Amino acid sequence: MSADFLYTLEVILNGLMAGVMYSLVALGFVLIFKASGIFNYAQGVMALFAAMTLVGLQSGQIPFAHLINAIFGTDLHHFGWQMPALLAIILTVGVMVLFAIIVEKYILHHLVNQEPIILFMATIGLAYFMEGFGDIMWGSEIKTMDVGIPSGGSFWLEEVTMTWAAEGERYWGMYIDKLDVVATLVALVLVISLTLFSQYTKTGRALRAVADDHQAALSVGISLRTIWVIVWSIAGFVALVAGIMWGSKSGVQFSLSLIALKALPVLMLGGFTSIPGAIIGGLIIGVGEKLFEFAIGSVYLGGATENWFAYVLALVFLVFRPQGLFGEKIIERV
Amino acid sequence: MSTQNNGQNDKKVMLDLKNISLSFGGVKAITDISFNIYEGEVRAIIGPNGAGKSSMLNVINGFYHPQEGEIWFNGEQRKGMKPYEIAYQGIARTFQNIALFKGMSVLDNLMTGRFTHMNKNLFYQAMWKGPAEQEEIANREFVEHIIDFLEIQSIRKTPVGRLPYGLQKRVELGRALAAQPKLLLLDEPMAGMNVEEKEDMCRFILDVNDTFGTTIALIEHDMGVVMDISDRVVVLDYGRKIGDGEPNEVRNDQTVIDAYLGVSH
Amino acid sequence: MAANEITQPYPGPGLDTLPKILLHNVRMYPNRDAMREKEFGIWQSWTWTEVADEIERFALGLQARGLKAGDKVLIIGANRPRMYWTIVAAQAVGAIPVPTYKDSVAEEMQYVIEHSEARFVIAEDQEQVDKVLEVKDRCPAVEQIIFDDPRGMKGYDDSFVVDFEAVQAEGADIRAKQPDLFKQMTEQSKGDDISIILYTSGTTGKPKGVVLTFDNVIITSNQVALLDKLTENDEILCYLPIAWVGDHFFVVQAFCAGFCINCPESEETVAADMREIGPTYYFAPPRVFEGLLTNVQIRMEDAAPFKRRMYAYFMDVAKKVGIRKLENQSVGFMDSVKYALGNFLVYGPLKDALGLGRIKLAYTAGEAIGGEIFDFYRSLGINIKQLYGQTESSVFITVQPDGEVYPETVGKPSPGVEVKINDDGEVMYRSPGTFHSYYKNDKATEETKTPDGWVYTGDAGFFMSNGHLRIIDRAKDVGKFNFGKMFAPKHIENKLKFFPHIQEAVTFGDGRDACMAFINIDLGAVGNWAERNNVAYASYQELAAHPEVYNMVKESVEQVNESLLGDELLSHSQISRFLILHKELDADDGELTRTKKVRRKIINERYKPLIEALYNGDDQCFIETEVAFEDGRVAKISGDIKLVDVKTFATDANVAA
Amino acid sequence: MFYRESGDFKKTYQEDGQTFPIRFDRWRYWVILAIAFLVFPFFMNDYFANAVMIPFLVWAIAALGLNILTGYCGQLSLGTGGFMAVGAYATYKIMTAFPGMDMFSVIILSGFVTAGVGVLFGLPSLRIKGFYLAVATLAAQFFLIWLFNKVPWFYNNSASGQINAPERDIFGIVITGPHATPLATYLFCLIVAVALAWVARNLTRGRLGRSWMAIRDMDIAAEIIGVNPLKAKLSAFAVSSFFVGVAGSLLFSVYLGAAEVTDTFGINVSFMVLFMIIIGGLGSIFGSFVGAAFMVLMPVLLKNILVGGLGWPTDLAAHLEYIIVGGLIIIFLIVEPHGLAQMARVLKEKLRLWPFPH
Repeated sequence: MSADFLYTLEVILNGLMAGVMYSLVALGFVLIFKASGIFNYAQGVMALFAAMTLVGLQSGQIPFAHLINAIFGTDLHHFGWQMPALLAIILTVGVMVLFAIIVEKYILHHLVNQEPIILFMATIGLAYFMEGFGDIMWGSEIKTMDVGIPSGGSFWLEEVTMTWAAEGERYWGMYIDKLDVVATLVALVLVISLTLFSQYTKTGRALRAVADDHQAALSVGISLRTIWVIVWSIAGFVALVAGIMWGSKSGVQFSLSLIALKALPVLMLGGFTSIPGAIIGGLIIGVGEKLFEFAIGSVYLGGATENWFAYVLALVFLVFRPQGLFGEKIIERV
Repeated sequence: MSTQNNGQNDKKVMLDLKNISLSFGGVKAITDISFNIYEGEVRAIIGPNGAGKSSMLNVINGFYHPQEGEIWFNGEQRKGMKPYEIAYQGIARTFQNIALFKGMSVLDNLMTGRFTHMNKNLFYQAMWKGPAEQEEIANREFVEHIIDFLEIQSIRKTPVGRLPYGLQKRVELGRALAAQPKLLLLDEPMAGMNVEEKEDMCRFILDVNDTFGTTIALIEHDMGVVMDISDRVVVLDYGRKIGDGEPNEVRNDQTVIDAYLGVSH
Repeated sequence: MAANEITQPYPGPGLDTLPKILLHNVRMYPNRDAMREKEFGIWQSWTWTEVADEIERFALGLQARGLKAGDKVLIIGANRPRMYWTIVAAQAVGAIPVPTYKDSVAEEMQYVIEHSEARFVIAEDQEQVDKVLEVKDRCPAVEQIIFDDPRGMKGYDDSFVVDFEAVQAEGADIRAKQPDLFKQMTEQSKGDDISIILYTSGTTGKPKGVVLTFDNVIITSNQVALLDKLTENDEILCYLPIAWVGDHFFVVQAFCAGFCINCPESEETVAADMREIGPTYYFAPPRVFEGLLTNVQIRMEDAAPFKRRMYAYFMDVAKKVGIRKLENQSVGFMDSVKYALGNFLVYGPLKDALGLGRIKLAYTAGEAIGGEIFDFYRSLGINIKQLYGQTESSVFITVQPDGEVYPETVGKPSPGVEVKINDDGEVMYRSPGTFHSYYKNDKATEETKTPDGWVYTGDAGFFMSNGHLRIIDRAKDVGKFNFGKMFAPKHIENKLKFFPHIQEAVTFGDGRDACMAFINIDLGAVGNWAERNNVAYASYQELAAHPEVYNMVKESVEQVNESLLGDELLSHSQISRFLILHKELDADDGELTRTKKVRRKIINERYKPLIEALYNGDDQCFIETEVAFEDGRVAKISGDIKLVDVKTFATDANVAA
Repeated sequence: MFYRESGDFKKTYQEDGQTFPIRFDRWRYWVILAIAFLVFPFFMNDYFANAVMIPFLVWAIAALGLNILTGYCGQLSLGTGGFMAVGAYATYKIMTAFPGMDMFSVIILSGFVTAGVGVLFGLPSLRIKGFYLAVATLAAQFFLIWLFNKVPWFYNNSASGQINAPERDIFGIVITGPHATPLATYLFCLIVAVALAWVARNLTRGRLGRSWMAIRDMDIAAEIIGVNPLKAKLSAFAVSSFFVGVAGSLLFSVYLGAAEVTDTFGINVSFMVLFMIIIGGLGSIFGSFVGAAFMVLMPVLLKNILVGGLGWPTDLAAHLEYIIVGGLIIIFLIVEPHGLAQMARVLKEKLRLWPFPH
């Protein structure tokens, strides 16, 4: 095997891993969009907030310490305990459920029957709010996340692959982050369990009913409000998972919320309403942007093309297929 | 009721549909239908639900492009035109489910109906004073006559979203009329109206036909109304034509009676 | 009473007919607006020059089509410029215009057409043309119908039914050949020629055609215009039927003073149009002012508590000082400040919203107006005055001079008018406006007008010590209780009608031992009340029978009784029992006249069982009546009606019922 | 309460169709203009101009532009920042390439350049609708920012990657560069803003504006009436981008004097302008100004209170600002989805009806 081929393979593999991460965020979008028709721009910030909460709980940070100090002139920062990762995760899930309830009660409930664009903008407002709120609650400094997921390159893989290269070529082995592998596995588990959940549980079927027809769902006797809380809770959970993965990889900081922006082209590609679409779209984008950067971007365009490639790819794709990969065909009724 | 009754042979064919077939992904909506519309007449298209009436209107105004058949309008065969190009040819319509511009006032809705009659370019419009304003005023005058005609003076500046259903229907008719169409397509103009509103609407339709000489093709469910106001009726069933003629002929046609009139509604 | 001097009978020397005044105005105010009509969304305007041009072409066209001096021209339509032009155009030819009520049904119209022997009919639109065509066979004199609005008129017989504009076009052709013809035509008539015939609706019998000369209307109008200092800068809104003398009087005044006549877009838009125009001079019968006030009260009841309190506070201020301010009497400094504040916060916006923001002068007449209503408007700073008049007098008999405005009187004789009370207590007058005759009805003319020119008004009244005339009631309505005291029904009814929830009232007492009343509730006001109090109702009948509504009305009746106590002439007329009718009294059912006056005779006949039940002391009574719908269908309404006793207040003279 | 409308009747369609048909509104409009042109100049100082008035005017122009596209034509765009960058970089290139050109020409040319770019990115709007389009406009945002970052030609190969506005004037009055006076820059921005608002009003009241609104409200019906959807949408993109480009041009040349593309024209700018029109009111010219005023003044006010008044650290105040902005957006959408302009309309109707409630 030539080294170029191996490099390409490595890029593709890395792209797939990155794509899984995108899919993870996109999944949150799709869940909410399917059930409530809301395009939840705050999904990224939810991931950030979940990650911050997790880190904060784990390290025993005092919430709002900064604000309290500013007002009362005190000097608080930590409770002084360390919480086990699992407990912190469970507590964070609780926080995300609480968050879902609050969102439903104070925002969505008042915006029933509004146009989708209004709801979308409300989620942008929510994103801003959460961003400021998270920073005030937990502080805006960069935090490191450690919940025990292995990270760093796999030496084993590097050594194995080094031998694949053809004679005489310099090849140092394939670099694949262990974290990415874990993330891929987690994402797979998440997708499978979500699919099972929506296929085989009553609540799951209710969710699908809502997605198809709000009226019909109501007539079956399902409270729309409950469903929204559930959906937002699940989205919150997905956000937490994404937050853990991204946070472990590159630290918990503001830029984490920008993964939402990465997930958008994934959605365009995969369609707003399709779970498989979100996953496949994520993989396509992940691989596509890595390959493009590897083969063209860094060579001819001065690099950093990942910033926009996904969008342009999605845009070009959409012009030919406006409903996305798996989206339902839009039939114009007259 | 148009009283003039010169022999049918003298009448000029305005719209001629020849062997139209339309299908959606293999499902046939219209099968081999031919009929024509004379200039100046009121032509009704009737038939049970799902007979392909609305599809027929959508073919006429260019929303659907039939896979087979020819459409001739004013002596010219139509080829692959977009709906907005057809609007420029002089065909206007209303919709079964009101399709007004909800964010605009009645006046603005009607003014939008004048779109094809206005042409001042972007620069003039940006300047407003001068040609653009003059054009606006000339068209406003026209629209005001429609408003007067439809007796909707008191709601002129009301946003259409706030109007009751019957009035919205009237405004939609007004918007179509504002385009000064040669051919006016009405998709169930009286659906959901009470007796009084229906009477009003009938009067307006006949007055339009009478005063402006507009040719009208309409879909309507109320058989009494159809028989009263139309000059000729075409009957569709399951996407096929099963009857065509003056109301009396159609009323007494056994096929039609079996397919449609016999069915209680 | 001695007649005040007539200083200037005509607006200018020799201007003794409307066509002459028209041409005069063209010289005086060529580019001022003479008429406006809201049509096609804006106020279409005609200057005096343009109006004269329109009238000239139409007059010449009419003449060309065979209209001759002395012919009658029937005019039927709403307040539209062309209807008014027709009046003057016909007069220019020497013909006599006969305006009629546009909402009259075909049979009513047939009578007028037949009686007036009109050769030409000018109709507003298809609806009116159809009505005329319906009765055409019975009116052989009619030769042509000219229509204003061409809509739907395509299929009609062109030789008989003609477009207004077509006639004008013919007139234009003639003018091209004979440019001075119109002017010459206008020279033909003089002040004592007949100018117009106005059919009075009449509370009884067939309508009578009141023949008025140019002098009648012009001298009267001009006197009042001078008295009220009307100028070419004034604005009026003509929304009352053109067949009514008041409206015609307006038109003549507009000609005399040169001001602008504004016509509303349609009946539904009168209020909005009024707000836009903001007339400076306004005339409305009391029911219009009443309706406005009721509307104000209903709308204020829906306001937030803060606004309601503010409104109440400033209305109190207005009550205290408003009228004094209007009459230029001295007011305390603090009161002045409060009034100014109130003017900014309440009166100004209120007047503006009602379209009364620019009013210099408003008149009301036709019926007595409730003192409270009257004071309400005056306290807001609107100079509303009462006048007393009738068609036969070309409107003005008495008028309230500035500074001497009392709600209960109708003022002093207007310039040139002599007024006296005859031995039966009936008001009589003699004036330049005294009508020429009743058309083709010499008997009635003789009965009404004495050889020396005095006219019986048919109203009972007396002069008060300050020289003001006070009208009590229609002379024939004024009756006597069995115990010999006077019974003046309308006076009591007006008091009742002041309450916003009472739309109409009919009282009985003539030849009886006590006063009883029928009440019609105001569906708007009571409906609003019901909505706010969660009272469900499906119909007028159901709402009218609601016990709470009865209580509300009962309170009002008791208040009226209390107020009657203070008036020695009427203190014994207190209402002892009443009922609320199950249907609204309606002109279509013949219970009211077209001008909404009560037809007592018909009501007496139709509701006899109810009246008897009132006097028998029954608690309940069954009644069935017919109602006619607009489209001519007839239905029956029936139901049990509850009869209620009311507290009366004892006086020395009062006989306990 | 303040309205006296009796006698304010219209005899021509010109009068009836004027922007402020009510006398009191007309009067108020002229008073505001008079204050802006005749009174404010006397109080103009560096702080008032640079912290308040100039940013307000510049952002108002941007909001006007986005409002034309989103509010009037219904096409949601998240690429405003990118288009502003186009305006800014076009201005920079024009200023440096043609040093003799006056500032009016420069900003108008920049506007046209942006309009061209806007049309290009608007092309997909014919096929893509709603959220898909919104996301598609993000492509413009990211691509353009990347472009201006990576291609040195755009910043004339300057070492820092920044662009700096050289000194330029109009009729001899210095508008850009360090020697421009607050008064001159203020008046310049004011004139541009007023002129553009006037143009926006003209475009939205007539045939073109109605075709935009028709597309927004019911695109199928619009097409039936003769509106070519592509033309309507692209014209909206063009006009909108022109406005946004001019705003970017002013922001860079007159207000900031220097710019670095990722900081100045990032995605946050797109959102901020979007917020302006939501808070101000979609489909309202007045709303664009109010929304801009709100978004410009609120941080100034917050900063004055929290940092200046209470002595809090600036980063805390910044976070609080996020919370408040986000919260307000949500509150606005719940209470009045049509923004401050609608509130003003309701208030006006109430005042017109005063003292009646309806």
